[in-house]
Amino acid sequence: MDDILSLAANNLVSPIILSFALGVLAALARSDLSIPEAVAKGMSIYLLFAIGFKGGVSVADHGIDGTLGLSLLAGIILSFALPLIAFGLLQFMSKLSRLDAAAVAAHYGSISIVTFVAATSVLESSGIASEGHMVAVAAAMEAPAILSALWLVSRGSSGQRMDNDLMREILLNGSIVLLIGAFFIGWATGPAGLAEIESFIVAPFKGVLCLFLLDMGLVAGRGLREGGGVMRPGLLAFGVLMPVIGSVFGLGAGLLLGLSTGGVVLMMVLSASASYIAVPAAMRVALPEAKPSIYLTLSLGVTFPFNLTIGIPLYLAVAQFATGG
Amino acid sequence: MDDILSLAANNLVSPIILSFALGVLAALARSDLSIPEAVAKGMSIYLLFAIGFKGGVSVADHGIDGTLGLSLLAGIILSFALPLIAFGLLQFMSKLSRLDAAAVAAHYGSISIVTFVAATSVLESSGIASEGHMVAVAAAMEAPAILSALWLVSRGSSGQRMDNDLMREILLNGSIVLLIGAFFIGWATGPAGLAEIESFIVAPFKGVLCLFLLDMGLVAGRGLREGGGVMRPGLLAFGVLMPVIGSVFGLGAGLLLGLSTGGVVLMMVLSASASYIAVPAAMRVALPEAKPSIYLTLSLGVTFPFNLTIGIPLYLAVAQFATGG
Amino acid sequence: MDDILSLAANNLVSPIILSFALGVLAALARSDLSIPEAVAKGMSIYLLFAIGFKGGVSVADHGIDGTLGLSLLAGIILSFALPLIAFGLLQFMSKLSRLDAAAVAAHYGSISIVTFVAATSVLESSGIASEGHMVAVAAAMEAPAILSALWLVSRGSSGQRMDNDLMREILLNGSIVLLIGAFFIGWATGPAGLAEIESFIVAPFKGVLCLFLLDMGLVAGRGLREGGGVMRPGLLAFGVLMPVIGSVFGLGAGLLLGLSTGGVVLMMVLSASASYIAVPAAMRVALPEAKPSIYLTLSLGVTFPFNLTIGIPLYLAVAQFATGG
Amino acid sequence: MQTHDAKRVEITIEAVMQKRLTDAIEAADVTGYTVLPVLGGSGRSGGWSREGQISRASGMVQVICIIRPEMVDALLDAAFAVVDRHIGVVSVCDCQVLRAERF
Amino acid sequence: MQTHDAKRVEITIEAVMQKRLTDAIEAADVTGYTVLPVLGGSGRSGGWSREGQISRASGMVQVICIIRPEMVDALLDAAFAVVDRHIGVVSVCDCQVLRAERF
Amino acid sequence: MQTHDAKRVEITIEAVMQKRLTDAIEAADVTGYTVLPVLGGSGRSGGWSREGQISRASGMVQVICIIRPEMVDALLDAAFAVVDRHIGVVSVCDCQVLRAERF
Ligand SMILES: Nc1ncnc2c1ncn2[C@@H]1O[C@H](COP(=O)(O)O)[C@@H](O)[C@H]1O
Ligand SMILES: Nc1ncnc2c1ncn2[C@@H]1O[C@H](COP(=O)(O)O)[C@@H](O)[C@H]1O
Ligand SMILES: Nc1ncnc2c1ncn2[C@@H]1O[C@H](COP(=O)(O)O)[C@@H](O)[C@H]1O
Ligand code: NA
Ligand code: NA
Ligand code: NA
Repeated sequence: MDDILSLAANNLVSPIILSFALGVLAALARSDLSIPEAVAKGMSIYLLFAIGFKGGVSVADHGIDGTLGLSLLAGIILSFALPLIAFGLLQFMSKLSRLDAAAVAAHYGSISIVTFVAATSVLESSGIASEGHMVAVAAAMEAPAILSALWLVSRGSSGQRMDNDLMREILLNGSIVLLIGAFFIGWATGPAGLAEIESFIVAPFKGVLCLFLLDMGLVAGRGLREGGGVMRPGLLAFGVLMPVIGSVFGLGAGLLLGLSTGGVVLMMVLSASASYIAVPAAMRVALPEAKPSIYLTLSLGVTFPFNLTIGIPLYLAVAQFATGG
Repeated sequence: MDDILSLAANNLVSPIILSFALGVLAALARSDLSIPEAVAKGMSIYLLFAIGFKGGVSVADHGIDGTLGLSLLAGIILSFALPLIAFGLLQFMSKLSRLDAAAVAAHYGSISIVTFVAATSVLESSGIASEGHMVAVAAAMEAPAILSALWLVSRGSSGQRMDNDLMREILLNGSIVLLIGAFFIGWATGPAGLAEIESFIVAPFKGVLCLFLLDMGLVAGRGLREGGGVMRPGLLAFGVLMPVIGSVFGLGAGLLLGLSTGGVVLMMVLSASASYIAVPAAMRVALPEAKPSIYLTLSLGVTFPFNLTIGIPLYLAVAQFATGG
Repeated sequence: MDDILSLAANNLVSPIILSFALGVLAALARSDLSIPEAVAKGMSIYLLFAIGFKGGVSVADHGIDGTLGLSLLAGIILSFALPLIAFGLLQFMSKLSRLDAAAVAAHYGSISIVTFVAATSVLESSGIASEGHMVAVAAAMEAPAILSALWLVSRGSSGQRMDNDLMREILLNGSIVLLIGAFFIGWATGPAGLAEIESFIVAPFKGVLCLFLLDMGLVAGRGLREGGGVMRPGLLAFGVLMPVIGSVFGLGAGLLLGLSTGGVVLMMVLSASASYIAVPAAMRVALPEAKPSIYLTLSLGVTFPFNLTIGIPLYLAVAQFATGG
Repeated sequence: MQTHDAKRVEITIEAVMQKRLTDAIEAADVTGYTVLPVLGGSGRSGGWSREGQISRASGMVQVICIIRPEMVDALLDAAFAVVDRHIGVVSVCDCQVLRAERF
Repeated sequence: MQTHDAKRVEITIEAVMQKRLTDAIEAADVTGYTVLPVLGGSGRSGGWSREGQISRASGMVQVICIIRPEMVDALLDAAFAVVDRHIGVVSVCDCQVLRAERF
Repeated sequence: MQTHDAKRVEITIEAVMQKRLTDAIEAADVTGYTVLPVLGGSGRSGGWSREGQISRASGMVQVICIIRPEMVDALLDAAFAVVDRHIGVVSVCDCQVLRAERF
């Protein structure tokens, strides 16, 4: 218990978390501090490329794990299933319309790659190894949740919400393609490839993550300032409860699959985290009547900071306890 | 004396200065070389974050210095006072209107953070230590000069120029918030935090500074090409004389406070340098009738290059002589 | 022969080539993956600055080579002459109008700096030295080809296509100025200057090149998707044959000049590569009726990938054979 | 200089819908359009600004079509089918163009 | 398709004044506007271009409001109070809009 | 509020031609213009988008001039001389402006 607290405390004073906090505070104070959109997108491309590449190299290094296929399958099932739980919970805890509830649910089935990146960086600092192919699991979990949510909506109404264009957009959205592509590049080039570009994708990684989280903090803070009004207590509670519930499912899946301690942590983090890029874009196309102020504020303003500060150390402690690692 | 000259010569062939010169030449030759606005802003965010963070770490490292509070106070007083001197000098040396003179004066009371960054980088190369908290002094000196200038104007006319919105904008402008925020993050996480992101904020620092100065050179060169016409001899002389006068006040303050040699240099540099970001923005809001072609050309086209090339080595030599260091 | 194949194979699984391939695939699959224009331009500025600087440092290091002047002259002659060959070949192999053929020819006389950069990075990995001043040759070869092409057009019609403005734009275009400027900065500051900014311009270089080639792949892929229709077999064959022919001229020049093995490779690469930045821009001004879909698709969609994957290892093998190095 | 009557249609719409809108426009035989970036805005669904975005979701663009007057109805019908359930504004004004052969 | 008469007001103004202008617009009960980025321009106070800027100072933006004709005067008064001492241009043209219920 | 009749000329043209166009405009004694960035578009010479560009070649910009009605012909002649062989669109519409002394 002491360990958890000290890890949590340690985590809280890391430059990464403090950069996020700085962003939130600056936005709440209405500072005009902002990171240009192009630079923020450039940093996210860097982070996706680096995390995918390193995952691939680790697979090349340790040989392909028997659990890869099963992990992918587990991830896909979780991504399909978690929105149903989220939806049920929302109908119980909040007064959201069916449409808004489905849109929110989609976000919680999908994943936040930055939360994943932050977790790998905590694992690294703690010297805990994890399966490189978890990166592929992350990519696999991005999309299925959207289908679940659209199914939830279509049960209620008529109206075809999904077309082939949208399906292609979701499956081939930039972050999935980059993550998977970099994963294969890392896999194909292996440690020799890593050696070539190590001083670009490994050494500065944490620093870029700091600036990226500064930007996320700015965006989250602005969201809270403007959309904070819609955050009824029930919704707020959902934003904290749902990741914990998700993490329990992730824990179960990780243990069933026999993943390493680090792998279990990452599976918990993926299940616990909520999307704020791919899913919102899909929702604007498929469910334009659902309110972004609700799903974005919840995902980015509540769940993301919760996971970043309390969630990750908590999941790590639980995973260590459960795997005895 | 030889030492000064050789240091100045050394300084002049550094990649940093030459990059600035390249930018000026390219702009004067009307090359279409340009750095995208977003990238330039991204680099300035990087530089502010890095310089603030390192300042904070140095405070964490060496303990909080008794001079912190007094240094801040001295900085604030200098920032309030220097515009009055600049204003008097301008009325004597130039034919600027009261309004234009006040606007120019505001720039010279405030500071140029890139000049500060260039100076720290010269100190580092020369192995001279300085107080980490000078970063906080830099932040504190950004704004007061604006108030002095508005006071100078309001004495002459009626018309309320300052409102609460503007006050908040000035005090919470992005660069102040980022500098101070990064300073506190560095302070909180200390050397351990630095170790985590060192290869991002320390190793590539000088290289980024080169590209950033290339951009500054491009902007300054364009300014000289277009606004050079307004540069009467009196104004030009002011642009070189005022930083020297400012540096003398900085020297006095630094010696009174008992700062280290490096600290005295930085105090001189802050006093000598002129703003070209925060103050121009505030002037556009509060004194829209003042001509940007005058204050920007003077600050960015004359004083900035003077400080970068001759000023910094000069202030360093004087400070070494004065502190015996 | 085995060596060539294994080098080619090795080259093909490098992160650099695979990143390019990822970009092409993503674009062909209509993924929305894209790199912001500002970030791509920022990376190209970084690459130009780094390659120019390193070239200059190498000249400072090894002393100025007697071949510098002659190499520049050879480069300029090649750039003037290759369009004539390309134009003749096009009239023979394709049904392009005189205007389109001249526009395409201009691209093949000029150079692709990224192909040059990729070649230096292959040389480095293979531990083969080259003359630092080849960077200056690259810059010198950018523009003359444009004049040849305009001359080819004006022979056919009346109409003055070149004016002073255009001439200045071509000679002072951003990439030439930056390349040459960084070359001189590197030369002036030498190894000491390099040491100061090494961890910015050397260590992360290959990684940045990966992301830049990812972007080039995206652009080339989009070009192929949209402009692929115009690619008749004759044109396609030209896009592969012309670089090989160019490389033979480059080989001859390199041997005549007595360049090192690495220098010969770079001379071949410059002659073989086709412009896709400076020349297209000049064509839009001077020959607006020429179709960008033809010259851009050919240069970026056919010749660039050919050089990147097959060309560079081929030229290297030939140069090693010819110089006995 | 000889000019011709035309209409200028300006459609402000979410960036995620841009491709769908321009596809619909092209299907309605409109031969040209220009897309402008939008920095921010405000409407019934509240305010937004590009610097407050983390993704392409909820950013907007402005699509401008200069068309012959007799094409306006076809264009508006096509645009409306796409814009319908989505936020955004469509406005039309009279203008004159040079080079009518161009569109 | 059914359209409604409206006015399109276009205000080109310094970026530092954007927030003040949109606040004033909102205070005048205008329910919607769109902000476009501006790359550069020229006027009585000389030329400028975004690539020549090092800060948000002296960059400009364009604010576009589509409003009911009877609201024009209130909007212009509100805008003028902000723009008055500052550089910039305000123009108004007639247009038609779809979906009048939207604004 | 007192307004004055004016014309709003909108020229969509390749970015490489921008400087030549604005030089020509200024030579025709037009005292002000604003340049907007363009994200993409489509016309007789096909579609393009800024994310598909690797260079400034083939990107476009939009130049907007608000001028006195009697200046339109001079402006159009000057613009046409530049735009002539190049791709792009020129349109003109009526508008009202505040502060006529400004232009
Ligand atoms: N009356 C208007 N004038 C100009 N732009 C508008 C107007 N109403 C809405 N918009 C734009 O359309 C977006 C969505 O508007 P709405 O559908 O009303 O939320 C806003 O963010 C503005 O960019
Ligand atoms: N007549 C005009 N047409 C279009 N834009 C203009 C005009 N006059 C001024 N502008 C814009 O407003 C800015 C400031 O103009 P000014 O106040 O005349 O210096 C210029 O940089 C242009 O962007
Ligand atoms: N009818 C039109 N309406 C709006 N923009 C147009 C139109 N026609 C052409 N454009 C713009 O002008 C560019 C070149 O057109 P074009 O010369 O027809 O190839 C296109 O990419 C569009 O950005
Ligand atoms: Na999840
Ligand atoms: Na100062
Ligand atoms: Na060539």
